[in-house]
Amino acid sequence: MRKCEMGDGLFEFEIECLQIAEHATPGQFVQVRPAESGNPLLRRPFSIAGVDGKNLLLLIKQVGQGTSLICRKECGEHLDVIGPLGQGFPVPCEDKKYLLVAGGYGIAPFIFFTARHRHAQGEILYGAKTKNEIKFFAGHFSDMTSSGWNVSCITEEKIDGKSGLVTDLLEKDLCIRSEYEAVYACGPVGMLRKVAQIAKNYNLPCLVSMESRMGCGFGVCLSCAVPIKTVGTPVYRLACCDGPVFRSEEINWEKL
Amino acid sequence: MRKCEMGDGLFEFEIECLQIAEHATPGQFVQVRPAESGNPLLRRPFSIAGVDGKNLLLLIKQVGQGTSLICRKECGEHLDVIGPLGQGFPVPCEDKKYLLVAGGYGIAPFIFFTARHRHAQGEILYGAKTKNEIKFFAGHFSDMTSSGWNVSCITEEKIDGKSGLVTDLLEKDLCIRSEYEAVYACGPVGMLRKVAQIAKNYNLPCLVSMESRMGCGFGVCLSCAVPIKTVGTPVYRLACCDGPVFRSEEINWEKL
Amino acid sequence: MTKEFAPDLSVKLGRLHLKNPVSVCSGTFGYGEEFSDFYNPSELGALVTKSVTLEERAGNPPPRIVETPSGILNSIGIQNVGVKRFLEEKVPFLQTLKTVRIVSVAGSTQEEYVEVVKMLEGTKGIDAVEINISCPNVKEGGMSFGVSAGSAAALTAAVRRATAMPLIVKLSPNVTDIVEIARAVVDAGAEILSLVNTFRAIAIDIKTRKPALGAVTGGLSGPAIKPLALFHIFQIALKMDVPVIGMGGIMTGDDALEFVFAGAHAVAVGTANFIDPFTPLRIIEHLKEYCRLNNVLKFTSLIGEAKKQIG
Amino acid sequence: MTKEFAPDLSVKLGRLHLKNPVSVCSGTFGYGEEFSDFYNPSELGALVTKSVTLEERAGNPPPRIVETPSGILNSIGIQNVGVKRFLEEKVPFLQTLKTVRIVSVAGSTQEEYVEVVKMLEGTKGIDAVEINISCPNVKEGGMSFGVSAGSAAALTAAVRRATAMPLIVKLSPNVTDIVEIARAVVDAGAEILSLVNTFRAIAIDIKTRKPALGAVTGGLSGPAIKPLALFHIFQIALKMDVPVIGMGGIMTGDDALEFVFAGAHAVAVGTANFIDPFTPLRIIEHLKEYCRLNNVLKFTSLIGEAKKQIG
Ligand SMILES: Cc1cc2nc3c(=O)[nH]c(=O)nc-3n(C[C@H](O)[C@H](O)[C@H](O)COP(=O)(O)OP(=O)(O)OC[C@H]3O[C@@H](n4cnc5c(N)ncnc54)[C@H](O)[C@@H]3O)c2cc1C
Ligand SMILES: Cc1cc2nc3c(=O)[nH]c(=O)nc-3n(C[C@H](O)[C@H](O)[C@H](O)COP(=O)(O)OP(=O)(O)OC[C@H]3O[C@@H](n4cnc5c(N)ncnc54)[C@H](O)[C@@H]3O)c2cc1C
Ligand SMILES: Cc1cc2nc3c(=O)[nH]c(=O)nc-3n(C[C@H](O)[C@H](O)[C@H](O)COP(=O)(O)O)c2cc1C
Ligand SMILES: Cc1cc2nc3c(=O)[nH]c(=O)nc-3n(C[C@H](O)[C@H](O)[C@H](O)COP(=O)(O)O)c2cc1C
Ligand code: FES
Ligand code: FES
Repeated sequence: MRKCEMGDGLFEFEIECLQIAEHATPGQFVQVRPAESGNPLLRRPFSIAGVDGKNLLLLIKQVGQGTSLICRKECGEHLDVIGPLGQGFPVPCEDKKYLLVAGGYGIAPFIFFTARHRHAQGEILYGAKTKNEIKFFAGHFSDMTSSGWNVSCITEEKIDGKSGLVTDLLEKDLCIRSEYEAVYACGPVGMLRKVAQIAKNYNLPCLVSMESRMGCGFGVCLSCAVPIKTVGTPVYRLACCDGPVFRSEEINWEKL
Repeated sequence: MRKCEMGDGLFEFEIECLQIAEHATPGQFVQVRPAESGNPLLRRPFSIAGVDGKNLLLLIKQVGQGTSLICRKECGEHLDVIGPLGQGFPVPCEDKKYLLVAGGYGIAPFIFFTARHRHAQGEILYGAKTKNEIKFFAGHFSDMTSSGWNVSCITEEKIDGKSGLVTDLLEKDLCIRSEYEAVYACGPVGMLRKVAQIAKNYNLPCLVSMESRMGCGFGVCLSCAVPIKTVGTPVYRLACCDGPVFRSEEINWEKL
Repeated sequence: MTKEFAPDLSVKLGRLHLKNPVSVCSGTFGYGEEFSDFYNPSELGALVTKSVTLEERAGNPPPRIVETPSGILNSIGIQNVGVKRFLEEKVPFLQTLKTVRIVSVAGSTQEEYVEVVKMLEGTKGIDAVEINISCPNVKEGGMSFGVSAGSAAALTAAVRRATAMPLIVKLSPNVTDIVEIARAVVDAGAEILSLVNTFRAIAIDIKTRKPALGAVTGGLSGPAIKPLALFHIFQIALKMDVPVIGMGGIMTGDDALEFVFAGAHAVAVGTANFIDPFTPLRIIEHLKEYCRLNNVLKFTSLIGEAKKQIG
Repeated sequence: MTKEFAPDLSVKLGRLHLKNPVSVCSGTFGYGEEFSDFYNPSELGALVTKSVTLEERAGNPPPRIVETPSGILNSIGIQNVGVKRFLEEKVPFLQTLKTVRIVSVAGSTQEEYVEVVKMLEGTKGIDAVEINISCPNVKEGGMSFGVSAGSAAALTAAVRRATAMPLIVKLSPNVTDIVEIARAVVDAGAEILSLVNTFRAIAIDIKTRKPALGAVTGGLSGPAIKPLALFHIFQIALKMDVPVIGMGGIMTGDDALEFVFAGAHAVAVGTANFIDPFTPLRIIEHLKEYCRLNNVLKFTSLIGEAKKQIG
């Protein structure tokens, strides 16, 4: 394993695992074990941010005990990883345009997506809290651009007097353009909810990658339930194996 | 904190703690916290092996989860230590001779004892499992010798065809010499039991440093009970505050 | 004796013959198929399915899982496909396995348990049923069947009449006196006991100041409960003579040995499956190795050693 | 409101007034004096002594303590100096303290409890008694007073008649229905409840294959039991209106807040005292800071928030 700190508690990990690298598709994730000793017990899910030969790329943001333990591991240490897990984003059609919307580390699956699908093209809208975050991803953004994807960023922190949310960008973009086949989104649930609403307003199909607490990651513990729109008794689908990517209109946003 | 690996899972730690270094006496111990996260929960007791200005010397042998975590700490890291705790060995009389018997890391309090009491003199008998262990302590042994203490070693592993237990040395020594004021011993309970027996046979006062599982180290949890010889209902004394050094004839060896 | 002798790990639990004493806990192994990406479940001594109810159940609202020190708290709410779909969709895979296949059954009323068991009766690929008596009892006002000797016995007796299959009853540890319940269900026809189910527990989310689980109350599992589970198993071993499948926080081979010494005839791995899906296989290997190193020819001679030693 | 306002941490538990809601658990703080090397116990909201019995007790044979995942298992056996020496040797120190001083009382028979309480009655330096009903009841054949509503109530009533002091009853969590016991002791005259005591548990030493504790069975404490303790406290908060001192695995200020939101009026620190003797003071600071950051003027407004929120 190799890691590199990008700053503000954000780390890039490169993990050698041919088995996973060979089979991974964008939108899928892996389960990483934070501690041998058992505190915390459970693995932590992270989107696959890319593959490079037999290596796997992950972007990990330190937010609690598990991610702190993972980020404290030393280069060269072994990382216990299970994957690839879940259903990723569908393969884009070559002649269609896509709108990818990401918030924070939600950019991870789209780094993989744009690297894998160089033939496709479209727009990437990225929202961050701080301008630092945008700097961290500068390299990835220029890779995306050279793969034919156009990147627009916005931050909650003011840059040159401008600030805002990625959903503001989305509204603006859809106001002037209408050639998209679909919107794909990954980020915090509040953002996803808003993206789903906006896409619906513009009558665009929308896929969202949902976060959920996961006990196992491979469909046996049934803890990663995502509420689904139904009439009558509630229905849940599993983020780890039915998702994490769902059609936004499937999801019962009110129960989240 | 600084540490140095002597080999075979044995480490020497130097910890800056003026407060403890100032007040420590040989035979006392400190309680070291192995993990912030709480697995294992309890502190681990270690004899004070010396003080050097504001520094504290510990010898720590890796035997389980707690000692492994402590020994894995990096130089410069902070070590959470409480002490000095317990009752140490009494100050020796200047014109008397003492016989110190140690097994394994049980040498620790005697390194401190002989450094502190340069005026006293006598014999040190040291028993080890392997010849490596003797090498590790070579420096300490030569310090002891120059403080006027005579050191004899024996190992369970054959060296030049000879091998044996430290209690064999003790028998032999007491056979030929009888000028000792007392025997002081520190090591595994099996060794202490035998030393106590031999000292009794030679009518010598004997002090032993007892190991016990410790919940707190400062007399409140009552978990470090050492059975005391009585008639009728059992009586216990606390290794952490009544001991760890006890008169051997006080102890109910059968209940250990 | 050579180092390479093969110890006999097999164990008899009533009418069930397990080739090794390692099973998996209901609700932590899906319906078996989910693990076939990792290994062939036929390597297990036995397996227990997720609890099956008469009707399909959607389960509880999320969050359904919270971590606590050395434990996890869950409130899945017996989400399952229902016995009909279970028979159609899940049993065919079980039929391909060469291990003891145990179906866990749950319900809100005695009638529901009986009906499910009747539907399972005679199905190829099912070797035994395990009755999960920790479900809330709708008729008795939400307390579970498993916390009163009377309702536990009545339920066991009713199921006993409904099936000729080997009958396992899974006990709840949330009781004052586990032996009282254990005696009642054995008298009512249980052939094997399995314990423990999870412990009632809650966690509070400091940020919202609310219970952290969507369903408020959950069940605690994992290493945190191991010493509690061992206590209950030891009580039964001291006072009764019934085969016991022990579970609760087993992560390693040494944990499994603790259960065996305490009196468990077999062990089941639960929460550990989520963390390292290969845990049951590692434990089988560890037990084999332990027997070899200690010249134990038959695993069964280790059962209840702690009891023997305190007389 | 300025950032520097001083929140009111005081809390009333029946007739007891605590200047802050942080106490320490019986058996984890000696008789108070042992901690004066670390800090002045007067800083605590209250303190509870080691349980005192009529006669001096030697305690159980070692080993008396074993570590388990996120927990410790103890079988001290109420080693204590007996009430006579307690009054002579320990009370003088208590008299110097400016905090609520609670004496924990234990016994093997109802008569023993009553006699100890009578001897404490009217002593300067004692503000309340806490009845530890988790001791084995010799007359009822070794089960503890605390696991049956009848014996718990009878004991409480007998002690109630023997003293005019504020009466706290400390509940055992090893019961099917904590609310049943809680109601019984409150009806019998308990003014305050404290819970939980330790959970019955064992550990097996793999090397000897025997129970790891000298006394075989012990009590589990520490972070492992926190979600279980919270469950019991929440049950009482939902169904009763009685002041509760909450304990079980509290290590941090956030842990303490969980107990408060679940319904505890005050909290007590136990096992954590062994690991970091300053834990209670850190928790007091944390609560103060939490109130400041959240503009909480009176700590008491936080009690039972989790209940309010689920309605
Ligand atoms: C499919 C999927 C893909 C993900 N991809 C990435 C990624 O590429 N990079 C990355 O940095 N993170 C990713 N995450 C999030 C990551 O898994 C969590 O940040 C991590 O599990 C937190 O663990 P922790 O122990 O550090 O925090 P904890 O101590 O467990 O929690 C810290 C805080 O985060 C909240 N939280 C924890 N886990 C979740 C969750 N799963 N959903 C919502 N809130 C939670 C807790 O309630 C708490 O408030 C992904 C999550 C999922 C489900
Ligand atoms: C007063 C005193 C002074 C000590 N001085 C030193 C010292 O100078 N250097 C040093 O290396 N060690 C010393 N020890 C021993 C040291 O405390 C233990 O080795 C350590 O606590 C083991 O912790 P662990 O988590 O690594 O092992 P664990 O995982 O806790 O245990 C490993 C094995 O050791 C046994 N064990 C653990 N603790 C004890 C104990 N206290 N007594 C007997 N058996 C035990 C366990 O049963 C187990 O078999 C001293 C102990 C005491 C009581
Ligand atoms: C996520 C989860 C789901 C569970 N579902 C069931 C179930 O459906 N039926 C059942 O009898 N037990 C169920 N259990 C309890 C386990 O079978 C087992 O008794 C308990 O978890 C203790 O073992 P462990 O600590 O090894 O997990 C479940 C446990 C977990 C963690
Ligand atoms: C070593 C030890 C000794 C204890 N002794 C007593 C006691 O004498 N009386 C009592 O009521 N509780 C006793 N307890 C229980 C504690 O008071 C407390 O209820 C329990 O440990 C749970 O809190 P914790 O997890 O914070 O330790 C003891 C606990 C420990 C760990
Ligand atoms: S995380 Fe276990 S089923 Fe999805
Ligand atoms: S270790 Fe706690 S009293 Fe001795």
